[in-house]
Amino acid sequence: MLERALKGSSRYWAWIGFLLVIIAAGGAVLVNQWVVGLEITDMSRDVSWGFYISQLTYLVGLAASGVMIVLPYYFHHYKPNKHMVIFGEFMAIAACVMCLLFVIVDIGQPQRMLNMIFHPTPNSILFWDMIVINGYLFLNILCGWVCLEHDRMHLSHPKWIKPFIIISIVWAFSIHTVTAFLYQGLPGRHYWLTAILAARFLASAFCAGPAILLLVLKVTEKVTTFQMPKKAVATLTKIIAYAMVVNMFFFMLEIFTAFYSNLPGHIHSIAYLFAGEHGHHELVPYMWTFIICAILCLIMLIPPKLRDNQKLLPWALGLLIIATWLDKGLGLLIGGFNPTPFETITPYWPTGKELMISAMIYAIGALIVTVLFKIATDVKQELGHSQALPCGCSTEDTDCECAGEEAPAADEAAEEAPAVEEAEATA
Amino acid sequence: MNALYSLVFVFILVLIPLFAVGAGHMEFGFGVCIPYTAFALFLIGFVWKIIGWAKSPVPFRIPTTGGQQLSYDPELFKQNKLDNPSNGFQTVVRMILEIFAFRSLFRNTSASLHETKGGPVVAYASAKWLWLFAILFHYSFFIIALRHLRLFLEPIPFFVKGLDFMDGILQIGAPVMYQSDVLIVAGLLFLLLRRLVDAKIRYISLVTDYFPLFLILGVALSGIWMRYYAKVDVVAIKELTMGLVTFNPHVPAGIDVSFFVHVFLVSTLMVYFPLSKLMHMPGVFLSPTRNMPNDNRFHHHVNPWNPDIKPLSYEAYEKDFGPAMAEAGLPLDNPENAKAPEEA
Amino acid sequence: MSMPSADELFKSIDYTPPATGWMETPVNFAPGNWCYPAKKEKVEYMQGYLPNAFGNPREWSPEDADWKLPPNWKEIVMNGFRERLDKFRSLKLFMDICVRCGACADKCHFFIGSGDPKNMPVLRAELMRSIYRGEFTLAGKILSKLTGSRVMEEDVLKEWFIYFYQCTECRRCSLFCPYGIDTAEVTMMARELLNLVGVNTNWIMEPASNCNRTGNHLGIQPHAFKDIVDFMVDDIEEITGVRVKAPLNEKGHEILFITPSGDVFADPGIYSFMGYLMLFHFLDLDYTMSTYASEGGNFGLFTNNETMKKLNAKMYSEANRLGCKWILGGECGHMWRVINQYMDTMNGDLQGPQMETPRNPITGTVFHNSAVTKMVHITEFTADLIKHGKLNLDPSRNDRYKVTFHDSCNTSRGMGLLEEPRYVIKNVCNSYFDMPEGTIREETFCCAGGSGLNTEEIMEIRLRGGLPRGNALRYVQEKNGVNMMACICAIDRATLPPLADYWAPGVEVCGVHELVGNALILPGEQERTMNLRQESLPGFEDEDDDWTPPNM
Amino acid sequence: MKNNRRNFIKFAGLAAASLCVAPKAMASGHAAPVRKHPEGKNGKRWAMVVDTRTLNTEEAIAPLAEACHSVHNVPHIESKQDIKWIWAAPYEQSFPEQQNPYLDDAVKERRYPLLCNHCDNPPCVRVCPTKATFKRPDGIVAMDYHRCIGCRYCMAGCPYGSRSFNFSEPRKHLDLTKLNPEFPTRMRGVVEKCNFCVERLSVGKLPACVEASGGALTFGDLADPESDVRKVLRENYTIRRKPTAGTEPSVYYII
Amino acid sequence: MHYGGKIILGIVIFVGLLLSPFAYNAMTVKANYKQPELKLPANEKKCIESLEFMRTKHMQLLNEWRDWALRDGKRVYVNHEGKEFTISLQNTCMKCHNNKAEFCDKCHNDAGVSPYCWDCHIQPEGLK
Repeated sequence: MLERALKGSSRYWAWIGFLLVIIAAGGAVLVNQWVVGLEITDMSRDVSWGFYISQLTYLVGLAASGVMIVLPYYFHHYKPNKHMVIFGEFMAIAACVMCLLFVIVDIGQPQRMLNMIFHPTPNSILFWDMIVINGYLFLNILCGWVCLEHDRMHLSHPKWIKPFIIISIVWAFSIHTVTAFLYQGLPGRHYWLTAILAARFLASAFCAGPAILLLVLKVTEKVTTFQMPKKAVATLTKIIAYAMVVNMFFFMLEIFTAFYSNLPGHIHSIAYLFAGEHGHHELVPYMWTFIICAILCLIMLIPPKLRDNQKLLPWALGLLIIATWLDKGLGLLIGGFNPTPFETITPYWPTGKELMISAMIYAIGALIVTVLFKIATDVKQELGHSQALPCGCSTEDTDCECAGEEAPAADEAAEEAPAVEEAEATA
Repeated sequence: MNALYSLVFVFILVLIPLFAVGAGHMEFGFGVCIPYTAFALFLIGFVWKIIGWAKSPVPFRIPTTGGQQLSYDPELFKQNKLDNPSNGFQTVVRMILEIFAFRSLFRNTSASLHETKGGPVVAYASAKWLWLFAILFHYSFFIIALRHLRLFLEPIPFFVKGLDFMDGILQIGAPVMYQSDVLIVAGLLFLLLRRLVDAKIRYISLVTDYFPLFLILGVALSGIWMRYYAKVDVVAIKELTMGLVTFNPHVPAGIDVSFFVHVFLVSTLMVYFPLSKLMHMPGVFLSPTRNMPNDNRFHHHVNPWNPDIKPLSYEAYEKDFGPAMAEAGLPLDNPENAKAPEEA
Repeated sequence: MSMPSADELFKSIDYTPPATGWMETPVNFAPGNWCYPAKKEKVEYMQGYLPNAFGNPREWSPEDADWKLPPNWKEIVMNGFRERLDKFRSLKLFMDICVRCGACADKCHFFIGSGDPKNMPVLRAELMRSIYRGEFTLAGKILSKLTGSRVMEEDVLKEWFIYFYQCTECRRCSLFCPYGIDTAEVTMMARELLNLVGVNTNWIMEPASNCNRTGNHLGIQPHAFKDIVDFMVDDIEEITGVRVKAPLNEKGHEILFITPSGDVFADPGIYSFMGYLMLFHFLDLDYTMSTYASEGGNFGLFTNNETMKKLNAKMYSEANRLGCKWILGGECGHMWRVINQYMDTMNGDLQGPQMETPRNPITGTVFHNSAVTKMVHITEFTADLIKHGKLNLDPSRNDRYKVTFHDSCNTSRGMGLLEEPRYVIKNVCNSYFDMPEGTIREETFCCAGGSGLNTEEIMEIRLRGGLPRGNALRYVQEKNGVNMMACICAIDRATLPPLADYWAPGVEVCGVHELVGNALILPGEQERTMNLRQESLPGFEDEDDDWTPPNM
Repeated sequence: MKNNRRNFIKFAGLAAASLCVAPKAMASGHAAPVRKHPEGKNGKRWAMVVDTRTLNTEEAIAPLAEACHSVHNVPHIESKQDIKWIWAAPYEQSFPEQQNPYLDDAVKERRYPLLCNHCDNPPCVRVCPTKATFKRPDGIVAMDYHRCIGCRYCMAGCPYGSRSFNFSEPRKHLDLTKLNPEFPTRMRGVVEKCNFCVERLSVGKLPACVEASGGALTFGDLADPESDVRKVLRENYTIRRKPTAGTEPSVYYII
Repeated sequence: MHYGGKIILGIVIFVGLLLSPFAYNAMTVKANYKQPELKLPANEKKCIESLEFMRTKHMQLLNEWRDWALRDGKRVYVNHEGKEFTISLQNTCMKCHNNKAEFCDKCHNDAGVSPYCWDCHIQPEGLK
């Protein structure tokens, strides 16, 4: 199936070329980092992790996009998600790869990374994070590939894959939990030292991940014949809305605990982030942007009228992504390191080179998504699954009334358009 | 059975130097004479075989066309320049991809039959493992061969040093483990297991298919043994190898017998190479279905032995069918033919 | 011999190889496993023209123990083998470099449909390679069995006969081979050797000899040919009200049109032929056909190089006689493989000075891609006309068909003509659906009747080999309601109907130009109520049809 | 055929197994031929007591840091990516949890030497994914720079800010003519910190800072009730940094 | 020979590449290559273990030393003769072999080996 990624329009190749240019440019900076060391970053004695690890944290959430589609389909037999599953799984593959790459570029001696395996250390959460992310990557490659391949071959999914799918659903929760544990178990880091951190990670992952996926799929719809079923979109949006509500609720719990208890350690980080401390106000505008974006997106997502407005939806999702990124991808990490163990503030802001290397990894992720989505949409098109109808509906929209009954016959026949999806028993 | 024979052969090949050098002290023979001979035989055999191929002409242009031809209207029908090349440059690109990326093997699928609720299904699953492990094996072999230049060149050129460094970048153990060593063994084991496990492939596999696999595996494992377990004296070995390439052959003391096993297996490989299917290495360059452009409709190709065969002439044809043709109103070149043939 | 049902046949396929090694496994010579041997007089006839290419004309049967080979048959075969090693680099190379990786194994339609390991291309070639090693290489002579070598024996020759006439030379294995080893090439060599000792099949020899004498494989004599063409002109008149011209053997025209004789012989080929005639009439094309060169196909390709050259040479010599500037070729598979790969090399020197690079007289397009062969494929020609808007088409006349397209192996893997016919079909039909990827274009599956195998006596073998194509066809039939498989090959038009009846009942087969003929609006035509098959067009169904037109 | 294959696999398996077993069989002759240095100091729980009554200014602490950094080839970098094994810090940075507005000015204005606490319950060891940081039986939290992959998790884990990372090539920031030739430098990309002079203890010497402190630092074995440190701890009021972190530091401060 | 030119060219390139080491050495190596001669310590005749052992297994020993000293805290090595040595690359090995360039580098250069010892450890001749 991989060869399908080698055939595409000139627009497809232009996009691939664009990504490769970014990858090459970022790669050059990475070589520079490997030659001179991590001094090219703004990390320091006090802020020992920076943009790289914060992106790992955020992208683990993107991996959750898969489970929010897979779970309703497999656990609740929610049919409209049927042809969306593969995209969730493929997105998770890209997310896991990006996570792993962010670890590799972050470590000082990458050539020794196999020490993690040669000297396995179960008491280190980083060891478990490696296991869960690699495991989730493997499970998604396996389940995604096997299912898509069997679809393409016009066969039902093999029975042996089912346990792996179930495991992958459960496994998805572990990657957020373990990544949260990475932070959550450190003494003296008050901002992270909260039992609700793992729950916050799950909540933000379950809104941000599907939000990104939904946006990417909206783009996919524009450039391919793929069309999401309306019901699946509505359900996913609902999930995003609820998860964001929970996410913000958890955040307010943190605020309450810190300020009502009045424990200085718990207050300091929040105060630094939202008001500034010791003359350092670097993050204040960003954190308030987070709050404003969060409120705006909730306003756009909670009332059903607004939520189901497909014109508005991309904006709401965009705001949600910005909000969660600022919260989890920026504030969480810097706020955790500051105030430092010496109760001082050591500002951190990613350098241009850090951003270039990060851009490289994002480009690699985008490349993986592009290639995998290309393959998946190609196969869907060949099979006639979830294809766009002239009326704008998807072939999976069983209640499509826009064009009347003759819709799926004449108009789209000239194209390689699919016939009506036969009532296939679920595999 | 074929696999067992091959394995036994390779074991015997290991035992020969083990006894000859270990007990018989034939260091010079196994360190100098045999490698020289083998290298010479390799070169001669290799060239001789290619010349043998080259002697046969290429009467016709018969490229396999794996895509759209060059059309009279290249705008409307876009040519697939890689799979259906129409000029030398495109053909060279096709060959490069074939040789360096194993492009045809990348297409590989595996067919299977299924009885489903909807009826019988012939399914073609994507099957790229052979491609992947073949790539791993061949590239590892290539890197390992280049890396060995450190023993044959003095001073060692930068690219050999760089390759050595990159190959050991993961800093595992001392001396550092080469990644290519692991990959070549993985590649070989896959190729071997595939032959043993897949009934179809086992059915077509000959002794000559297993033997090179075991032999190369023996070469790789003896090399690994030398480096990581026996920890042979590399500098002494370099004196020997440099002696070979400067035509000043001698065998310094203190070289472990495992080195002679390794060299003997490599020598066997070199001698065996031109006699065997391993000649697919140069052969792929000469494959007439890949190394020619599909340009016969607009470029004349010469068959040096084109036989002088003419069609049955129209004259004979008209003579044969003349009366009937005339009756049917078909024009005749020779009106004489319209008459019914006289009884001769 | 009763044919198993499609389901039974499918269930009977087993890919597990037998317990005995392939050299020890005996070959089944029961009827049904081989095509009838060539009739004595046909071989004698051809021998009269090409004495060195054919041997030992006689009556014999593969069923018998004694094949009545000439006493020095081994010498003849071995000398022939050696001669061909010296004449064809491809053969020498393909004998030497196969690594038996098995990538080709399950690419062959005959293997997929039969599970017989000797139908794996690698093993098919090994049948010959083992002899090569045993007779021509030092290692093989010394180490014999260890290197998979053997010496030439009668059993081997018999095995060759069975399995090299169970290969349709479709080249699908070659596409997947990492070294481009082309089993078709090996099969051709084996068949040449078999011909040297008079081991050949009638289904190939008879057409080849017919073609030499009458100008076409079917042995249609010139006056009969004219009659048939006239019948078709009548039919066209009945359907359209227009009497089209059908010039034969006329001198002084710009274009010589040559199509396989299958197209004038039986349906569904004749409908394509009618399509050609209508198209040329519409264009008022300055062309002629020929009874002397009334065959595009070339069964010499399935016999030996000599016969191929001899039969092919008629095209240029007839163009010269008639004074044509270039040749337009009809829809045929192996005809185009010969034209693309061999014609100019073999017979280019026969071209007369009047021949020039083909130029479409209607659009002015110059077909530079056929500058030396001077031959244009009819779909190239028609596609050019469509692109320039020169045709007046009503695709809705093909609305009763949901069409798919079968790429014939020869035009796809021996030429690369993939998009031109699709372009034509999509312009003359409203419903077009491709069969699944991996079974079309360069990966297309053979009709299992090519290279002279489209004969009744091996029907089960053909149907087995037709499984991959049939299964892909069945898929689009069920999914998209496809009921018509178009193709651009006369052998396809002959072999695909039984295949479709068996694996995907209900699907018919047509040539691309039948669809063109249906859609083409001729000047001054009467209202068309039926298509070329004289089936009612939508809106003109008979009263007893219970379908009611929507607008009435 | 099948039988042959089984035999073959058995045979190949045996051959492979013998290859794997052989080196181990050869190697297992004797235990590692090593022992401890006869003059080395042996302790069960090394600890240090800092008398901030006598050692409490930048000027007083600087020579200690100098002694430590020169003996261990610790570079000095003028940036927030500095490497520090021992350094001086004000009260509010040293004991942020133990402040009150009315603290004795003298105590408040003192400078305190900070270093790795060699905790009883070290978070850095807990989080290290490769066991590059480990706790020795004598309580010293040691580092294996050969194994460190530079993930800096230990730096996030340490509540005392005792660890430094070699963001750049350390030799760039060292006076190469004044290196201690007896001790290595570190390479780029690994974390480092105070090692309680484990290399000195092993040959019977006291840590460099202790030697340089003129008695303001007391070093000894907490497990030995008769040791100097136990004596000092018995006789003085001492505090440790961030007791709430539960790490049980081994560095005590006499206020 | 059909396409003989291209084939001959290919053969020449291939054979040329295979023979290039012969030419390369003919250009670079003055006379016959000999193993590098190492500058041995003047005042010490015996290494901690036998010559053969040190020649081939020193890297393994150094790795073991590292773990024994650093991780096990055992810093005295007892050799096969019962003689004791302090485990230290810089303070034991390099005290006798007091010139890395004349000792370590000689063989390492010829064998194309670049061990990473010296990323941290300081060579006796000092750093520049």
